[in-house]
Amino acid sequence: MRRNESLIHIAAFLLVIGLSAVLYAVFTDTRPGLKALDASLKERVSYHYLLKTAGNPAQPAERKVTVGKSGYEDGSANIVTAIVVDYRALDTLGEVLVLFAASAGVGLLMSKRKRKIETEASPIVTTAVPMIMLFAVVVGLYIIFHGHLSPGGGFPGGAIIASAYMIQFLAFRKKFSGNLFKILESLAGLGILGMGLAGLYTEGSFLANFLPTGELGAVFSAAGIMILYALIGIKVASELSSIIGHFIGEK
Amino acid sequence: MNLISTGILTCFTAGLFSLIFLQRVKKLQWIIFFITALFMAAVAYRLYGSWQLTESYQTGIFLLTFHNGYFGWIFFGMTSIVTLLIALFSLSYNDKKHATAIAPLWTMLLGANAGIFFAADWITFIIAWEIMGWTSFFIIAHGKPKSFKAGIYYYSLSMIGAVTLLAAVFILYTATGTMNISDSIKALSGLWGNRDGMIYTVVTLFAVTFFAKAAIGPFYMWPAKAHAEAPDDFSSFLSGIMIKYGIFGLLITIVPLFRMNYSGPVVWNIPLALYLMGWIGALTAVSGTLLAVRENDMKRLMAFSTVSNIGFITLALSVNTVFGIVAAVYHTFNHMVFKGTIFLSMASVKFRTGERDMHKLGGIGYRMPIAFFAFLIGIISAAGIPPMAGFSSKWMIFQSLFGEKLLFLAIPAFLASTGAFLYLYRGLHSIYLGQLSPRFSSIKPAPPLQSITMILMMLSIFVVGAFPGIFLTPIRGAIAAFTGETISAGFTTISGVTANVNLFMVSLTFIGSFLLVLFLYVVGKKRRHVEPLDSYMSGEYPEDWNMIPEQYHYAFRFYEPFEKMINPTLERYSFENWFENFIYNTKRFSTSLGRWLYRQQLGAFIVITALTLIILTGVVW
Amino acid sequence: METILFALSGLSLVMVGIFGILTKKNIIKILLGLNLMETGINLFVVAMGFFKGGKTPIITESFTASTMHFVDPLPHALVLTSIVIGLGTTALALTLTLNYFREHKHIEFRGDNA
Amino acid sequence: MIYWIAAVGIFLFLGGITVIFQKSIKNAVITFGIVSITSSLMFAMMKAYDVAITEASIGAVLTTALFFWTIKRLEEEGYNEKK
Amino acid sequence: MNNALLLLAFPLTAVFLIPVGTVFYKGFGRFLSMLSYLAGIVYGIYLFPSILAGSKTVIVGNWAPPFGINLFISPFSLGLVILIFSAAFIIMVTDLQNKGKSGQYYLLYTLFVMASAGMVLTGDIFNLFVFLEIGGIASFALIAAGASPMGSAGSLRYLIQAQITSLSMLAGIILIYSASGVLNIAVLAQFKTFNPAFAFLALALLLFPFMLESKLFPLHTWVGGAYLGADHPFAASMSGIAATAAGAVMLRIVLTLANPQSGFGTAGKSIQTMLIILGGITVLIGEGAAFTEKNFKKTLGYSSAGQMGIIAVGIGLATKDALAGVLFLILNHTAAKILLFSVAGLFSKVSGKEKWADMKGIGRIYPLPAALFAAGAMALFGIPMFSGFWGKLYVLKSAFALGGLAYAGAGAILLGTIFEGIYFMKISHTFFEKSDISLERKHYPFFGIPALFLAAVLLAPGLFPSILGPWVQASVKELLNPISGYVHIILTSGGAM
Repeated sequence: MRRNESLIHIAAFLLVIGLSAVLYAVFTDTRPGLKALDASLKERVSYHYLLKTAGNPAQPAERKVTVGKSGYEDGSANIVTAIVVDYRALDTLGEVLVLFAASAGVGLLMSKRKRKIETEASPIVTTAVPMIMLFAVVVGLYIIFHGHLSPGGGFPGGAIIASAYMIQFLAFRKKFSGNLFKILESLAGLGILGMGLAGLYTEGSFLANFLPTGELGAVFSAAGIMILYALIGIKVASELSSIIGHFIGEK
Repeated sequence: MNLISTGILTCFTAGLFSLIFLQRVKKLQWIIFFITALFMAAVAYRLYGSWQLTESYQTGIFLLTFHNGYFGWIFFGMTSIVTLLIALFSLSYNDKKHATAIAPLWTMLLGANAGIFFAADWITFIIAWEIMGWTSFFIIAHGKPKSFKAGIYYYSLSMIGAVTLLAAVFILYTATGTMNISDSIKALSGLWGNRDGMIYTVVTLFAVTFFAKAAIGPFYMWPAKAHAEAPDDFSSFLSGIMIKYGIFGLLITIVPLFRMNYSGPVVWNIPLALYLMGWIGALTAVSGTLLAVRENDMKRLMAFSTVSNIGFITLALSVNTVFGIVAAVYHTFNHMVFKGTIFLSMASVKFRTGERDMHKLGGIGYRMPIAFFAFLIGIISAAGIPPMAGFSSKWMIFQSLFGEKLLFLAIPAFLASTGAFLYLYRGLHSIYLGQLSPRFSSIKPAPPLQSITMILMMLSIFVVGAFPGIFLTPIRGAIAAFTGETISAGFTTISGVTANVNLFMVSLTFIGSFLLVLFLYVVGKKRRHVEPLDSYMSGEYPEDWNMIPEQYHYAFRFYEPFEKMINPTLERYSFENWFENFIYNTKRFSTSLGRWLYRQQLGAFIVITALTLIILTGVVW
Repeated sequence: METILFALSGLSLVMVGIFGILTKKNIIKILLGLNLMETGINLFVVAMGFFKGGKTPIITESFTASTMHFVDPLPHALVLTSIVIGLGTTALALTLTLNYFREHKHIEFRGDNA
Repeated sequence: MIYWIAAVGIFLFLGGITVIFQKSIKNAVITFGIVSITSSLMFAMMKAYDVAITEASIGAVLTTALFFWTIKRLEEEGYNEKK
Repeated sequence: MNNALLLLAFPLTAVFLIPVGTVFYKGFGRFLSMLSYLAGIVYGIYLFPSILAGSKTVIVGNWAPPFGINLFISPFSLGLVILIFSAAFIIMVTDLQNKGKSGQYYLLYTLFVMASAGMVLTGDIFNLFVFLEIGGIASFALIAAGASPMGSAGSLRYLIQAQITSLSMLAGIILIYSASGVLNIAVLAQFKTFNPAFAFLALALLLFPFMLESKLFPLHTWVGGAYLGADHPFAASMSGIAATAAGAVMLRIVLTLANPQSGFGTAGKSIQTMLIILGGITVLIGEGAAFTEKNFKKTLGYSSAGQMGIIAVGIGLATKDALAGVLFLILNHTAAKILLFSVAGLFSKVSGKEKWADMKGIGRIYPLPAALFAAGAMALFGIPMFSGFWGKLYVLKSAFALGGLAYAGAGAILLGTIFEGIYFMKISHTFFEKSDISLERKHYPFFGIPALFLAAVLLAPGLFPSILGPWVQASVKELLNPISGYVHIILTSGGAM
């Protein structure tokens, strides 16, 4: 087996070198025509996202975006959240479905856990864990609800809440109740779908942001985005917790 | 009222109807089959004369057209008459004990049969060809494992044929732009001289298709397997009619192609390709005869005799003269009749005895006289002895060879035709003559319906033998409509190249001499009846040579010295093992390739290498 | 120059990930290589949107079309999705590894199994 | 600024190499955790703070945790590396 | 027209309702998912006449295409979506082992179907990536959820290869974005020219996952393990639904995104030549492997690899006839594969055997399914009176017309047909052989009608190809002139339409 092993190593090494050589040749190709990194910010779609002129891109050259002014086409100060939730909302819907599929898949395939050794967690851990959980949940909620102002949003917030749920498994070995998360998941999902259909019937296209956008930079500025991102946060949190539950929970 | 398509449609609907609804009632299926055969014969009768009848249907971007050409009509007329007789035979053959479930498929096959002969454009021809392919596979394989092996062997050859047909048709279509058969062949012949390479590829592709179906050249092996294992009444259809599709194919593609403004290399003023085909035909004829002589199973023996007769027909086609074509078509029709008779008589023998190996039979003639006479007339016609029809067509084939002074081709032809006596007599002697073995002493003669068919067949051989005009006039008319020239032949006389013969006189002389011999026989002295197994064993007992009595029965190794002589050569050059280990190699190759591709830990290796290579070729391009 | 450096480090991680997948037999190691590849690709995607001296795409003070100098926010949105996809696939793959171990009693990926 | 990027880039590359060539899978998972946190740092250097937080919370924490739990479950069911 | 998005919204509602539903009533998952497919079919057919008149674009989130995501509802994509939904519906109906399946199985299955439909409709390359991922994850889980012990190995193998190719797609997307600044197919379809080498790299990276999904030559090693693991219904959907969606996306990328006027210039042409070569090799490898395969599901799996090879050659040729042939072949392949897999499912459930050689003589006890298997097999390898024949005929017609490399492609297809013909006939005959198999005949109510319907779907376009005429003409016209059709409708429609 030895000789075969080193043969594969050399072949893999040569392959990696060959692949990077080919990529190098492509990126340094001098023939005319656009290459990687040729589109400056001005030519990119995100130029209009930044200037919030995606609705009607033909804008006078000198466009001014002022904090606190209302009436922009999208209320969120954090442009990444604007893109994730408002401009390219279908991607995020797809994203949520990916996690949904993953947690359903894990639920379907994962077998029950038979833990042989029984060790009780030390008192330090059992007292410290609830405090950390509280702190983690607060941080998670903060990140979710300030998604449109500060970096972060539904995904990291949900993950932090899920890790809060994870910690309690280290200390208390509680039974993992699958149904709670299932119901939470589908309710949040139905909420997102409801928002989407509401957008379809009020604004005329699926997942359109029908709520007022408020002034730029204010806490309650982008109402539609806040609600949607909160629902996504809950969904992500419940899905990750159910995955965690399947991995280390004991039926 | 477009007759052809209604005919074909009735065949298919009847076949499907009886396939789906009449699984339980086999008898009814056979009656439906007989009625359809009758209907198709009536269609053939009604179609005579209306040569402009074309029916076309627009499907997608292709136009499916049927055309009642004189040429297609004579083939269809001939085949539907013979099929009608075979259908009559199968009605009685398939009683409670022997019934097989193939009637519905056979009815559909009749539809495909009509489709092939009346197709005016290549797409209809391909459709009919492939339907004929799969229906005949299921009939030959009809549920028995042994016949399944033969069926798969036959089907792989016919798949190769169908695929080469598709390729040839599309190359032809791109070159000539028309899907109509006759126009495309005419347009293709117009390209002689400037696009010879393409024409030769088309010719080879067509040749593979039609050689595979007609068991010419390298494909000589499948008839022995398929005819022997097929249901007995179907083998006569298979050997009589289905093998002629290949000949019909050659007639409508390769033969006209080389007749029109051919400007390629010529050997003894015959196009090189046709000369090669001639040699292939001659070799098939010789190898068919040699293999037939060695056979101990009666149906395999007759299958090889079909291969040898097909070799004759290709030989006649390759002479590239109108006389040769008429001879070929005439021999095809004769072969249909006498080979049908022989197979039917063998079928009725098997119907009664259930035996297929000749050394287990013997003296059946006493018990089944009509089957014996049918077999006798059939092999006389097959051997080409005067009073029967076979003589005139074989005579014409030899005349066409002499006409073109193709002596080197004539020699194997003579060898094959004289060799025919060997295996034909072996068949007659082992099955019908000799002493009746005790096992079959109480068998009843062939059932009435089967005997009627056999008598009708015998009559037709006699009548055509005496008056060749019955077949020749329509054939000459069709060939004239097809190629513009014709040969001079009266109702009973054929004027060949070196001589002409009045067949009526010939058959009269033979009948006269036969009566004379009969008279002497009746007057002659008494004869003693000898038990077949009562042969001298010079004091030894067969059992201690672990031989059963049947084995040293004289029919067991009829031509042993002859076999010893030709066996080694046949073993070495047989295409069969070449084809067998070709399939074995491809199987081994693809499994090992699959396993090697698979041994890669998880295919990721191949995925990444593929990514790099594809991008690399893209960049370099 | 910075963008190219970021992109190069991303691609180097991808190459290491590919090398890991190809040479290793242990499934966990292969999955680690796969995750390395994913992190590398994510770095490469964000690097493609990076402009020298650009600020994070969050509007904190007013700006005009000519004075603004942001990093391209769209690759960030794409990477957000791609990270979560990576997590989903890894979770599923690890469950499959557990089942694989239960069936084959080893987690070496030898060619002889199915 | 460029030196910082180069340094973190090389650290990432070396981390990746060590993950691949580790003997025991536990060490490999730990090194992978380190590599993924440094990648979150690199996201931050690229001014992609959203992505940095997500990578940190999902990429680093949860993926590494999943890997650990699988190894733990494998050991519970009788897998041991030495064999 | 924006509510055309309901096509995706129906399965979505089903997906979100299933977890809640299964808590109360076990069989809720199966019922709800079938209801959503039925709704999708009915809605699709309701839309079809108006779409035949003119394709429509659906804006998501009220942002016009280059900034937002758009779905493109055209005769081609709508026709395939209806095909996918009806395929899923029939597979669910003919699924015989549906007792033990949990709500999560149906949730994953509906996600898989929705993702395939989404892939066909979407007009944005990153959205395509997301749908590909959803479909991917759902199929990894469903392959492993099959009853067979080898499921997890096959699924792991498939997962790793699928992840590598989908990461390559992500790299392709970001390269295209960094060079053009746009993610929308319509805008890219008439963009300034890219550097030729870069264009080919980006296109190849974009195409790899779909070549893997449609089992083309270098990326086909996962087929064996995946089909061994998956249970019969999902194996049927992998051949029927996933391969159709992958073929449709390849058509969209090769013909619309990389059309000659687009920035990709000649890269599209060289990708087409690559597809012809790889398609030809796939036909040979697929049919060769199926020729020697003993396990029933793997044989059908490799044969669908062969079929996808022919479709890839058809896409590579990209002439009017070839594309009409490809559409016929896609329809024929989906319907025939579902029929074959449902019969295979019935026979292995009844006889308890995995290899087709051990099921000798089962046709005498179940004549209808065995006859339908023979019909489906014949439809697949192109026996005349089925639609597969016309599909293969059109592809061969344009292959021979183009000459040169296309000859090799046509030769490979023909050689593949020989192998295919032989092993399919072998299998369908073993069902009818006399053997001492002794099984009592159980009656399966839900098997007869859908199987007969599938046989009718195979036979009807064969006998009367003009039935599909309007759909095929409109789709081919749409695919062959992307600028005046696809791009014009999406970019000029501007706001909500």
